[in-house]
Amino acid sequence: MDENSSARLKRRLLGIVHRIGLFLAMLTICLPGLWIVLSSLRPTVEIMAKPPVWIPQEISFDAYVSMFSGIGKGGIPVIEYFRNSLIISVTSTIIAVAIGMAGGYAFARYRFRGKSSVFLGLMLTRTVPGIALSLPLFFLYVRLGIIDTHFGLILAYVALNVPFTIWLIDGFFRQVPKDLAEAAQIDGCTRWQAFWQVEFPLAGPGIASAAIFAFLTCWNEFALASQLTRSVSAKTLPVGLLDYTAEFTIDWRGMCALAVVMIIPALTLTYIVQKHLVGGLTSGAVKG
Amino acid sequence: MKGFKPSAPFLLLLPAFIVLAAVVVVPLLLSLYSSFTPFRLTKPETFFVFVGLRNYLSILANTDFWWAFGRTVLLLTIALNLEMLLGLGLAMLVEKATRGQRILRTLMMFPMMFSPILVGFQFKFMFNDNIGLVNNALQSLGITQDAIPWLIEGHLAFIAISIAEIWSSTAIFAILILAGLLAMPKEPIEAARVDGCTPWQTFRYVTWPFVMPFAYIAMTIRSLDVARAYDIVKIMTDGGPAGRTELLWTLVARTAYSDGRMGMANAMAYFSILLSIAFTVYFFNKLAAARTQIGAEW
Amino acid sequence: MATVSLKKLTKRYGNIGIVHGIDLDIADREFIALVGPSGCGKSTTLRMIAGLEEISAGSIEIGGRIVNDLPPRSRNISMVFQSYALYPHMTVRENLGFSLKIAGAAREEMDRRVAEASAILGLDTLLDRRPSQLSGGQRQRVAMGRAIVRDPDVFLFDEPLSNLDAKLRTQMRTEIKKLHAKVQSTVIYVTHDQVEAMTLADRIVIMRDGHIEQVGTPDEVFRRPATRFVAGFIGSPPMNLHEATVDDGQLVFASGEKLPLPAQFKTNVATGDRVVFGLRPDDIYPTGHGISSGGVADVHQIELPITVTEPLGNETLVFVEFNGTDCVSRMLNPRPLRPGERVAMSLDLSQAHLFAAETGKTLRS
Amino acid sequence: MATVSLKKLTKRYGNIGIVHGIDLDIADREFIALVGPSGCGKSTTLRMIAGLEEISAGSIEIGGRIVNDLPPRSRNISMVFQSYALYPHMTVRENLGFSLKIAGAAREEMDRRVAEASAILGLDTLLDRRPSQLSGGQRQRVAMGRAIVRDPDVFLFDEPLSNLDAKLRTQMRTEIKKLHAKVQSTVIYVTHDQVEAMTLADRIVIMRDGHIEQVGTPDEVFRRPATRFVAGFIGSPPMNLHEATVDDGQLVFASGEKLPLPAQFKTNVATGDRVVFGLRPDDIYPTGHGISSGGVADVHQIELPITVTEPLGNETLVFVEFNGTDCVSRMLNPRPLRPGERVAMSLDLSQAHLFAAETGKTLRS
Amino acid sequence: GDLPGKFEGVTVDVKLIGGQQYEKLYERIPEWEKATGAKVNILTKKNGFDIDKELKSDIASGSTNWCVGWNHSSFAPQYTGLYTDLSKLLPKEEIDAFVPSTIKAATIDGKLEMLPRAQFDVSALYYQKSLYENADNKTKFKAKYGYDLVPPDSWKEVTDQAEFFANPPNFYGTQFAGKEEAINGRFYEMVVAEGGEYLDKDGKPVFNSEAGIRALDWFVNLYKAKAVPAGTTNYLWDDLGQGFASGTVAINLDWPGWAGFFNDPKSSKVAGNVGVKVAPKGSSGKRTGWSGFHGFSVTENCPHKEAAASLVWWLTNEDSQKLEAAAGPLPTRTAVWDWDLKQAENDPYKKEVLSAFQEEAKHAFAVPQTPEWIEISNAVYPELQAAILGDKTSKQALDEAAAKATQILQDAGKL
Ligand SMILES: Nc1ncnc2c1ncn2[C@@H]1O[C@H](COP(=O)(O)OP(=O)(O)OP(=O)(O)O)[C@@H](O)[C@H]1O
Ligand SMILES: Nc1ncnc2c1ncn2[C@@H]1O[C@H](COP(=O)(O)OP(=O)(O)OP(=O)(O)O)[C@@H](O)[C@H]1O
Ligand SMILES: [Mg+2]
Ligand SMILES: [Mg+2]
Repeated sequence: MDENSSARLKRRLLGIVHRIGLFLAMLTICLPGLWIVLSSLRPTVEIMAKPPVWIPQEISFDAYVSMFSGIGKGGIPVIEYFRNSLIISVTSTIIAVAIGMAGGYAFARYRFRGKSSVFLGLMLTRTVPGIALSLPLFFLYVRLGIIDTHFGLILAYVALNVPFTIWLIDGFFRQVPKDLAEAAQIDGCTRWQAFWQVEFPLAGPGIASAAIFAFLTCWNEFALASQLTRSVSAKTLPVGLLDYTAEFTIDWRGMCALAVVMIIPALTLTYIVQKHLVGGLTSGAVKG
Repeated sequence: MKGFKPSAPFLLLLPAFIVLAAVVVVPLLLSLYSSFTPFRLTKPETFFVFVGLRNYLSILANTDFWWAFGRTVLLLTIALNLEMLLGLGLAMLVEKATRGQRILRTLMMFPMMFSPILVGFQFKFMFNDNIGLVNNALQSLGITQDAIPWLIEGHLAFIAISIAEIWSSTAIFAILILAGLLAMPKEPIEAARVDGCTPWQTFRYVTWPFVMPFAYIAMTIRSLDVARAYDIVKIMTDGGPAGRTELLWTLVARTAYSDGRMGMANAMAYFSILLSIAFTVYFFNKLAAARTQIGAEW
Repeated sequence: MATVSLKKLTKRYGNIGIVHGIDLDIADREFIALVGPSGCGKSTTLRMIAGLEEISAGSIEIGGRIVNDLPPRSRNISMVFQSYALYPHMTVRENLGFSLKIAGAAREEMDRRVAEASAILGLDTLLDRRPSQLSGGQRQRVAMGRAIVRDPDVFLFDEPLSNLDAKLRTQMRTEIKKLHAKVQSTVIYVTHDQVEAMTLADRIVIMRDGHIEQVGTPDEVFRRPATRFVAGFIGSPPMNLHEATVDDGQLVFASGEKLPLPAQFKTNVATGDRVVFGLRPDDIYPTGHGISSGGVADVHQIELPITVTEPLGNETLVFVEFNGTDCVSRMLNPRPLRPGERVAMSLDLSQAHLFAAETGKTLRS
Repeated sequence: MATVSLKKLTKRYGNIGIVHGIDLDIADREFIALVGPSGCGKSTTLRMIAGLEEISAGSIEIGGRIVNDLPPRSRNISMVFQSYALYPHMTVRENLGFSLKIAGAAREEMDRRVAEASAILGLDTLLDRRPSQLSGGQRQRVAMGRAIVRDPDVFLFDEPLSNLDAKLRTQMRTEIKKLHAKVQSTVIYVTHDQVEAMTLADRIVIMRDGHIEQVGTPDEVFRRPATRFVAGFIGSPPMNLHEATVDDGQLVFASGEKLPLPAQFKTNVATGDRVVFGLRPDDIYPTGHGISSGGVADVHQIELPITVTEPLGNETLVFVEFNGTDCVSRMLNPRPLRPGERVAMSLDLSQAHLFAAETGKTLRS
Repeated sequence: GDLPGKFEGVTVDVKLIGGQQYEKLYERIPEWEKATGAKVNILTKKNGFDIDKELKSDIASGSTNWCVGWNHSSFAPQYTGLYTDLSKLLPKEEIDAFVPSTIKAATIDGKLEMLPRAQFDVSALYYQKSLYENADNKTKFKAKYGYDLVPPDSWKEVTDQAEFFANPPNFYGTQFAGKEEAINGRFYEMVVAEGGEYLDKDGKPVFNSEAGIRALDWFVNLYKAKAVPAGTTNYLWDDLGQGFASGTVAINLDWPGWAGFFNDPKSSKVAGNVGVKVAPKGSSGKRTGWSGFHGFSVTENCPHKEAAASLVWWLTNEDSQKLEAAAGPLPTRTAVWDWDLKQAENDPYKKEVLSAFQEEAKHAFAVPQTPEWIEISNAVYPELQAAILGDKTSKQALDEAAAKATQILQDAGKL
């Protein structure tokens, strides 16, 4: 019938519009990134050309080669930076998410006095701009002797992310029907077991997104890292990016190459973690 | 303390309290104190000179500061709202996709993986009036023959900064909102469809109320997570030229480290905290309201 | 004009077939009860009609219009979901009024209708609560109310009264009847309550494993079940069913017990046929416990041992041993009966049923 | 040892009282059915016993031990939630086995019990599905299964069979009975199905608005309802209730119609008392439609007009006009009756009830 | 006398500038360790601005007991009291081996706070040669301005030629750094070339003089005439370098570090077409010559000053400077200059570059030695930008800038 075919047509059209929209969105998202990838492979003369050279004439991996080659040959201690970044980001993400889960759970599942003020208060600790924080923190770290250490940065990043993860994870625990934890308790679980066996898996998407968020924040954080680290034993990749800037020059191609090196693991990790972002987890659980 | 049995929520929140106290509260008190001194980085002895409210008073009279303040509010407002809208749209586009969800989601988060520093450089190059990608493209396409001074002209610079900021941070909204979309129950949507809702109405009356809390959480997070914006602006224009894009953060950072006037910078920072607190409390109230609406208790 | 007609309607989830090409024509304003065992595909069928579930094959017509590809909102239906599917973020009032609001109804009209529905459903004092603050039955009533505030072409009810108490359910039944009389809608009503099905429906559709077993008026499905399955499914307590072999005008059971072949089946079976003999609990009673049946009784007397009695207040179930298993008889106010006691029972064979053992089809001509 | 005793058990949400200090002593191994209108506080009571809902006042003892502040897991109960509350991320098998896994049961023990429960519930083919892939009734069965794999001190069932078809429900009823006979648990069973309550329960508790109206055996609550409310609530179709004034050994109804005062109440009322007269549908029948009642009948003949008949398959409801309203009579196989036809009806006044109009309390001594 | 000396068992904590071009030099550190028996512990390696931040934080928190720090002539005056006098730790003849003007610039309040390394920075004029060889250009220019088109020797000529060559948005006459210390430095040298002073001998800001206004007008007029890229006020060094390398700028005053970059076909479109010339004169006849240099300093709180000084010497000695100079940067030791020029004999471009910069080095002058220099820069540059962009007149802008600078100096107790 007419109506049906027009409905079908409309649906197909909407599907196409959706795909086009998606394509355009992804294009805008990815183009600047691809430009960076491309820049890392092209000689500067082509990147900064006027009139512009749209189609790469010459592709080379020089920037990568020299990045990994020895000191003095254009190399920077990527491996060390990479190691630092990975250790710091992963550890602090795990800790921040763990603390976030504990806190988020407390907010989502318990009633206690001053709950909203504490909740708000947590976030207010993050209203302090990094500037007002970084120097006193530096003082403190110098006194404690944890300047330029992994531990120091991990601690700072945990504090940085905890309010966010708590807020986020709280929101997702609230979406898990209370009945399920109750059922688990009836089934003989302690609150802890009920949490791990039932609520945690169901809040998965939220926790995954919080983890991704926390991880990428740490992975890219610059201001504190540049203040609290000084040598290759603790410097992270974003700080390392500035190795490509000298007093008067910046080696844009090298920077892009390092950026690519930075992005690939982040992309991989994100890809792994995002598989927990699934919908409809709680469907079928409760009636009404 | 014998017989003291701490409650479960207290224990659960304890780690958070400890970390925050160590890393945030102590430094915070230090910097609060220093805002009442003429503390200069290169003259440590000034840390112990107490000048009361002098820094604050001089800020009150500093028109540059207030311009920067206003501009910051404007940027936050515009950028946050646009990011939320775009993030929402992006999240919905991705959620609707039937194939390649994983790839799409990962791509969607692509900009989050760019260090803000890099984003700053990237957009600075792109918006370069002479050899920048944007002008090159516009000129190649014959849209304009002028070299548009993106980072110079006040409004354009503001736009350029906003674009960089939005590009780099929309993904955060998208991912948080997407997670919210995934977590919401599907039955009410079906009910709404049967009740005669168009897709738009379904979104407006059912989906949105559910996603709203997540949007507000994302808003709060973003409004506070200014480090990103700072790094970007710092590299793109550093508040210039002629202070046309000066934001609170660039002003404070320059005062603190370049000028080394830490006491003054901290005083400014505390003013900007007021701004952040206002934003946070505002979003918190919105969040609380949205929560009561979906029947979650406080 | 809201006939509903299903043509070879099929639903598969991946490889699992759920609904296997059912055909059903529902007249305008007809009230259809859809019954069947748990998991047989009732909800799935309703959801396909509503447009919530894509159909794998076949077609659906509403009011003569094929709606296969139309979104739910273009089908003008209202539905009570088995899982309620209330809007948790809206108050009861808003839940009830939502569809009207969407349709752009005037404020007063909306208030009037919501008030009407909430009065019928006894929700007046709960209008400002949210679903999370309601009891199970109250939620179900809200779900019901959400459907009945509208005047759709077709009502789809998926077990709308299952969580209500008997009294309220009786009341609601009456209200649904009134509603159906008033609005010109076609109704498809899924229920497990046979009283509901019997009293409300013009026709009953019995489903089983994604197939339709029988469609007929309440009386038809009760008195002339088309298959052994329907016979066993409709009626509570269920019909007594026993396998037997036909042997020269007699039914011979596994236990060796014998019954005369009921007169009405004489011509339809031959010696050696394997059949299933069915008799409703109402048609077995202690001899002398007089029931003056309306029809011509063809009573067979037999003495059987009592195994257990089950008083239900206003009636009693008496279980007797026949063919090695329990056979239930239902009666009002029997005299006290002791287990083990042998009682003379009357079997009204004029009311008996026979089905082919192989196919389960009725042997009635 | 699992007596359950509720002492002045009270629940308030903010200012709203939900359960108003109920007292109830349940013996070990007793099977209690909890019935009452929708929203009266049944689920809340169960949830308080389970430890899921904080109690506002009063106390709960299980097995002689006050459990007010114990967490659910220390109470050794199992519960079927009205909302099912299945674990959506686990398969049916895992759902069923979860409590055993938590208790640290051995693999084989677990498999055995799960297999047992799933066989009883007909879930065998569904063991590897997730709850979201089940029909409503199947979900409910999983919820049921989750409770019965265990051997708790107390079973709490919150409308566990409401979404099952009649046949399955009958079957499940038998299984529950068997289960109760086998495991040594106390059972509290919320249901809206009176057949369930009547057949399963040792005692029935009737709740209303957070109060207990009556506690008694099925027979007691059916035959000797303590209040007008119970009388109207228990029995389906419900008891016919009509207000009347006592006048010199007669009951005078608003319509002017009169009935003799039933003998058993003669001494308990005086002229001028305002009472409510109650008679079950089974105790009104067309004269001659013989029911040989077990008791001594005190039959009053009266001619009344038929308003409507409602055939239910195995029985028929006949509505007659009395005292200006419908009065229902229930009978098996009546002869065809036309609306408007005046029929001689017999009222068995020996089965009649009288309640004080003011308090609703029974006037039986 | 006996450098590098023996410091068995001593550990020297150092803070170095990071960046690949400096790594070559750091490869010499192990040699020093071997020679002296001491250990070098690198605490920090980061870019110059971040080291500056870090040093300030160190001063503020009193954690200054490390030994050797990277330093820069523009930053050095800020670190009052941080660094010790190297002239007391090293033999005089070693110090005399440096170009005297640099040693003078490295001496703050009478203390030699750092030893300059081969990272001497002063700007010379780069230009596209082909533009000046084009006959068409020559005749047209002559017709318009009345003198021959040759690489400019005065800033007035730069203005003429820049306007002449400009063809926005595809081609620009020249460009200048437009923000932060960069523009303030350029302005500063222009004030000097115009015969003015930035700070007078009492340290009072006087750049809002006639000369100052003339200096600023030079920037303003070029901008107005669209002879510079519209975005120039947002440019920093890298933008300038990339701009010139992209071949869209005719004349570019820039640092020696770019010389190789500009002439490398891999990075520059003007490779082979680059001319280098000493910076032009201002109206006073003085050439611009704002200069700076990297160096290494030893802290006052260093526990092993001798060893630290030895390391600093090692990193700036003749061998080290040769090593660095070979890669392009300008040396600060007289002997290395000679060596450098000899090396370049077979490379005409390099020779042209070196002679231009050697000539330029003679006119070089450092920034005013006040700890507030950076802070003043930060206060002044927005005003300069405001004038260039036309928000204010040059006079207004400079008056305000001077007022702010005065305020800063007063606050610091300097006036
Ligand atoms: N959060 C709440 N706030 C206020 N009232 C509530 C809340 N939750 C439940 N109630 C009320 O408490 C009463 C008892 O609820 P409960 O669930 O115990 O009823 P129920 O007897 O189980 O009814 P049903 O048979 O409908 O399930 C209901 O009237 C309900 O509206
Ligand atoms: N996503 C799914 N994948 C596979 N099978 C499914 C899925 N959803 C439902 N089913 C199956 O489809 C069948 C029909 O389900 P439906 O909900 O229509 O049953 P129903 O007749 O409404 O039963 P009930 O009376 O229990 O509600 C059930 O056997 C169920 O297990
Ligand atoms: Mg169903
Ligand atoms: Mg309930």
